[in-house]
Amino acid sequence: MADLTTTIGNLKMKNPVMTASGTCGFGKEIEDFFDPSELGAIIMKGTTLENREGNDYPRLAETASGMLNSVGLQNKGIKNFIDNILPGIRDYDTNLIVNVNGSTIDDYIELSGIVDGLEQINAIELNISCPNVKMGGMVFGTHLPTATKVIKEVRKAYSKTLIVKLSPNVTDITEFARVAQEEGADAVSLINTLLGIAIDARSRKPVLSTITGGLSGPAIKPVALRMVWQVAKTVSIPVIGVGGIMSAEDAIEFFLAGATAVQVGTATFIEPDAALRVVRGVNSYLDENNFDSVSKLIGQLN
Amino acid sequence: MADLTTTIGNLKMKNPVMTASGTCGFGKEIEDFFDPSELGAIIMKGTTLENREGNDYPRLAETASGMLNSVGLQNKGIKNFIDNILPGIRDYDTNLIVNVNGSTIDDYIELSGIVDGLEQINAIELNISCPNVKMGGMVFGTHLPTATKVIKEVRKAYSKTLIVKLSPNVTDITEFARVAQEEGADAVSLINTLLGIAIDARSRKPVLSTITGGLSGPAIKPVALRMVWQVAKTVSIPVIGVGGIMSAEDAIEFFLAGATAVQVGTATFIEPDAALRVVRGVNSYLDENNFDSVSKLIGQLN
Amino acid sequence: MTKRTEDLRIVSRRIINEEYFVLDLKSGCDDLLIFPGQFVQVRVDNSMGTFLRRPISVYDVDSSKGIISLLIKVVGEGTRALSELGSGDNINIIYPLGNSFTFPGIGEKPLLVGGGVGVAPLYFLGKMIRERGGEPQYILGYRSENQIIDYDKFSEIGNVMITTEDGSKGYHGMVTQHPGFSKGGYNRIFCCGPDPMMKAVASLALAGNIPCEVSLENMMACGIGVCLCCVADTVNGNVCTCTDGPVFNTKDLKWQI
Amino acid sequence: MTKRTEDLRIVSRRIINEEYFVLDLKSGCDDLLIFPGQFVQVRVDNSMGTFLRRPISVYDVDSSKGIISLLIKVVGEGTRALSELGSGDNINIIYPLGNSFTFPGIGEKPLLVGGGVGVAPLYFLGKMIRERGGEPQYILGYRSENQIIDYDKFSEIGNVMITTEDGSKGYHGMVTQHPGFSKGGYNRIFCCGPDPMMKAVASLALAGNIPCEVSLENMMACGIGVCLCCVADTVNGNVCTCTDGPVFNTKDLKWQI
Ligand SMILES: Cc1cc2nc3c(=O)[nH]c(=O)nc-3n(C[C@H](O)[C@H](O)[C@H](O)COP(=O)(O)OP(=O)(O)OC[C@H]3O[C@@H](n4cnc5c(N)ncnc54)[C@H](O)[C@@H]3O)c2cc1C
Ligand SMILES: Cc1cc2nc3c(=O)[nH]c(=O)nc-3n(C[C@H](O)[C@H](O)[C@H](O)COP(=O)(O)OP(=O)(O)OC[C@H]3O[C@@H](n4cnc5c(N)ncnc54)[C@H](O)[C@@H]3O)c2cc1C
Ligand SMILES: Cc1cc2nc3c(=O)[nH]c(=O)nc-3n(C[C@H](O)[C@H](O)[C@H](O)COP(=O)(O)O)c2cc1C
Ligand SMILES: Cc1cc2nc3c(=O)[nH]c(=O)nc-3n(C[C@H](O)[C@H](O)[C@H](O)COP(=O)(O)O)c2cc1C
Ligand code: FES
Ligand code: FES
Repeated sequence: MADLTTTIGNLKMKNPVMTASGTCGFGKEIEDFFDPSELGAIIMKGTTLENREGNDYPRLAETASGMLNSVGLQNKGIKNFIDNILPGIRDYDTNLIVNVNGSTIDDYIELSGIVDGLEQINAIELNISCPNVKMGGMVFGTHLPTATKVIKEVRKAYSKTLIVKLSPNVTDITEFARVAQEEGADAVSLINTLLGIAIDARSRKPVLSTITGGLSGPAIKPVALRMVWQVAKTVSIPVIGVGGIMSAEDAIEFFLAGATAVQVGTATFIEPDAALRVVRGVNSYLDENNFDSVSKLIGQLN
Repeated sequence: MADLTTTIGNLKMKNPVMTASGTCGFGKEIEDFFDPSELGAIIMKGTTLENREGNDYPRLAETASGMLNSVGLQNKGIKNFIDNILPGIRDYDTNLIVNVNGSTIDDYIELSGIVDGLEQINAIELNISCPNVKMGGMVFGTHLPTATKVIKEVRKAYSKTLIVKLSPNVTDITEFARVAQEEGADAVSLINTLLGIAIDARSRKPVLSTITGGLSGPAIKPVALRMVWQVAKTVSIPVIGVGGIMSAEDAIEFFLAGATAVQVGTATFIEPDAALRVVRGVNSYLDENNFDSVSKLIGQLN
Repeated sequence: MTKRTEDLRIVSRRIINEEYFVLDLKSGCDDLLIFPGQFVQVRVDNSMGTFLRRPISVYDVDSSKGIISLLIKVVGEGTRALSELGSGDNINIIYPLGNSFTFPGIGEKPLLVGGGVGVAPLYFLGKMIRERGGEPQYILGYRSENQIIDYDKFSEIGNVMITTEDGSKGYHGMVTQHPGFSKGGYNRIFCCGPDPMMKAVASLALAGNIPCEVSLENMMACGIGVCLCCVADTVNGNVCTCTDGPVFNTKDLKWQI
Repeated sequence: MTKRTEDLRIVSRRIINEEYFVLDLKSGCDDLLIFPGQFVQVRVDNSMGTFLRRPISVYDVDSSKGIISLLIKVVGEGTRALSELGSGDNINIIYPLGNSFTFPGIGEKPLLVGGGVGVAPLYFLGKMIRERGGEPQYILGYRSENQIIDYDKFSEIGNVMITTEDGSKGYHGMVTQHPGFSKGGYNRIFCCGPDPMMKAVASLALAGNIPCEVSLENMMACGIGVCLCCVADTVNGNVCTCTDGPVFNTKDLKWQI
């Protein structure tokens, strides 16, 4: 059995596999299928200061080897999380990571500050790349000066491990990764969803209530791999790869491209234990190919 | 039978369906499967001033619902086209469009000037979005001032219908479309391929000799539809939609998103007569849904 | 029972007409505890264009034999691919999912109103009601006579009133126009069918002050409450149809009716 | 014959071992004019992960019956899906594609060297040579005895020399080490197999000044010369393996041998 332990900032993980935000609830929802403690970390669904109802139904469109969603950060707010959700998951033997969202820089700062005070939470993922909200979200992640500002401020407000989640809807994602590093982020995660549209030719209507949504799943894997590869060559902080990972083989590809850890997203919708399968498959791959640790794979593209 | 005729600049087309550059050779190659004259236009494979050998093999990676290519503009140059290819296709009863490429602005100008003198060619597609060449290509299409410059100069050198092909690898594609319109382009076509990578987990090697390549096929359709929709709302010149069109239904979606015409690319690799099937299917759709002309569909998203 | 992912063997495929078919699946679980209204998420392995699983209601359960039956209507690529499977093929499902209909109390007189493929969960519900001594009444609406699904099976359970849109069988019209509907004699309604039908039924139930539960068919990605794509707008805000539903009491739904 | 796209019915599926199988396809065309070395592009409809068609050589043709045979090795998802099809299923192919081996002249003594699934086009070639009075010699290399493909079929055509990597049958070693190779007695070589094997054969042919043709298995998207993805590096620059090949004279290839 190879060494799967991985470190991101101050986060010690038993393995480099996490759930992607918004695709695994708070871990609780998948307990019937496997023990969330078997993963390196659970990145929980996007959280905001206040309760949000998200966008109107329909929020989903199936596309070729992927899907569009326009959930729009539906969540009951940080207070509800602390009071009603955290107590039920605090005892997981894994890292719990809050995915932090806001409409304004002040929102981000305030929320990060609150989460900083939560003993059970060792890291946040700063989401400046949600394509499905009118205010904030992707706007922060596609405009360099704004991204710089929000990362700088959140870094001041948050003392533990800070992961910045980048948007792929930009000309040069390495600029954003570089800024994250310069502003003190401990890691970057990429990619969030690609902005897309689905149209129903029969009804001549957009499928989503919001018209545009975020594309995820295997369809985007080539783009995600490319961006991880570009970013890993640019920054020295760890890169967390996400986008279309369905299997251990996909995860290996991300490690080879330069990712230190990976997140499993949409795959969970099809196989609820997809993330666990990735952990096990990566382990087998390492054994079969005589690697004694997963770190030996990182960036090792021949 | 509905009216399928379509006009782009001075180009009169019997229907709004073209082949996408680099996916149908010069039309000749698919004659065994159908008569190229049945299409609105043939956009021929990327042409440069001089002979180019393109990139090394392997140039292809299959991906989920798509593929990456890194052909790199292999072609025998404009002189060979004029001397050896054009005579064999000049009699097609359709529009022949040259896809113009270069490494420098001067290349683009010179090539456009030469093509301007060719009686049988009524339009060019200015490709400033090829992701597979080191010099030129996508660099022109992802940097606004450079794009402006090359479009301006080519507009001076080329008197007939000028279509500018845009890259999707940008933060805001509408900026590029706006510039194309301002500089006198008659139409924009989008999207070219998304930059991506494929890695073989077994050999731990990139699949392509060039590492990165261009992603095409159904995987990218949601992104292409989104960009067509954004651009069609921004500019008043016609928008030509391309990206993942496999069927008439896909084409209809592009018309609804605002495209005046469409191009069929990768689909031809799977069904050599894919473009013809799109023509026929669009016609049936119009009849079944009581539209007397395809133009009535454009931008008609309910 | 806990939710699980399992490969089930198709032990029989029964074609009802060119649109509908029934698959009987043999579970490895010898103690199936599934309730009427619950559904499964079917993985479609034999179709290029189907990425997500497809939610399908449980049509019937034979716990003693470990058999789960699905009634499926071919509407698109996924259901078409499923229709091409046969006995002996495996099918991977996640089950059992969602909540279930509220079981009527003793002495309650349930009316089960279904339309098209929406009759699926109502068969299982009616069967359970009957097994516990209740007397379900059905009003089932179809486009036309040849669309009628398993009339005999339903008739074994309770009185079946049929409506067809073209009048080829039963009452000519919509379910809500059937005399059995206005005549009354029921004090609970369970309904599943196309949205307009459920809304019409719900609005009459509301007018008559009769409790009414409907089973929604919202589009789903995960079916297990993690994607938040399937939401229904309720008095409690947006809730997941796959976990808080698919069965809702219409008084909780913010429907424009 | 012109290239065409057609649905062909599988009239028989023959399993050779757990890796190899043969499909016999019935064409609607009653005058099959296909040459040895040509290939078909198979659409794989029953696999989620297969987007492009798969190039497969023509293993045999029975023109009078309109049958095209393919010998397929399961290596990945596409070929696995094809292996799950059976008699009566349809398969869509584009055919016939590519150039063909140069037919040896009267009196020429051809040596056909194949490795693994690369023996496929050599069966058809040998059969045609035999039908025209020639005497093909085969050296066929396999990993091991149980990998050997249709030994009897090949033996009907000409003398078959076998090599295995593990020595379980025939000569223990590589095809180029077989005594039949060094002994000579041939003045043309036709070769298809893994790249290292073809390079080894080509380099010996070159040394012996013997004309040698190889059939390349470059990755292909279209198979009809429109994508330019399948190029081979030749003395004439990059040319398409699908239209200018798959058969090349080794003297035209810029191989590092
Ligand atoms: C809880 C639940 C229970 C269901 N029970 C059954 C059942 O017992 N039997 C049965 O046959 N079907 C049932 N359905 C509907 C079934 O899930 C869809 O018909 C199926 O997903 C369509 O898949 P497809 O690939 O064939 O069609 P697609 O190609 O995906 O779609 C074809 C057309 O149907 C529409 N469509 C697809 N899914 C839905 C949906 N969920 N609601 C409305 N329109 C949709 C699409 O927009 C499209 O126009 C149920 C759905 C839910 C949510
Ligand atoms: C002209 C030509 C003729 C061929 N004739 C035959 C034949 O008669 N019988 C036969 O079984 N196969 C033949 N092949 C090879 C066959 O096309 C591949 O094995 C097949 O495409 C693999 O598909 P897959 O989906 O099963 O595997 P994939 O999942 O696509 O790939 C599995 C593994 O095989 C590798 N691979 C895939 N395609 C090729 C290729 N073309 N060359 C080298 N490696 C590849 C991949 O990189 C991967 O490692 C031929 C190929 C060509 C180009
Ligand atoms: C339904 C859905 C909801 C998502 N919600 C969030 C979110 O709240 N915060 C976030 O940072 N990313 C969110 N994402 C993006 C994913 O975390 C991930 O970046 C993306 O889906 C790509 O990975 P995948 O292809 O493995 O799904 C969401 C994705 C999906 C499909
Ligand atoms: C093999 C290949 C070669 C291509 N060559 C060119 C080219 O020379 N010039 C160009 O403008 N676009 C080229 N393209 C891009 C296509 O014209 C088209 O924009 C893209 O593939 C998206 O459409 P599709 O998904 O329908 O293929 C090429 C695409 C492929 C797959
Ligand atoms: S379908 Fe994913 S939450 Fe309901
Ligand atoms: S495979 Fe497309 S040109 Fe050869």
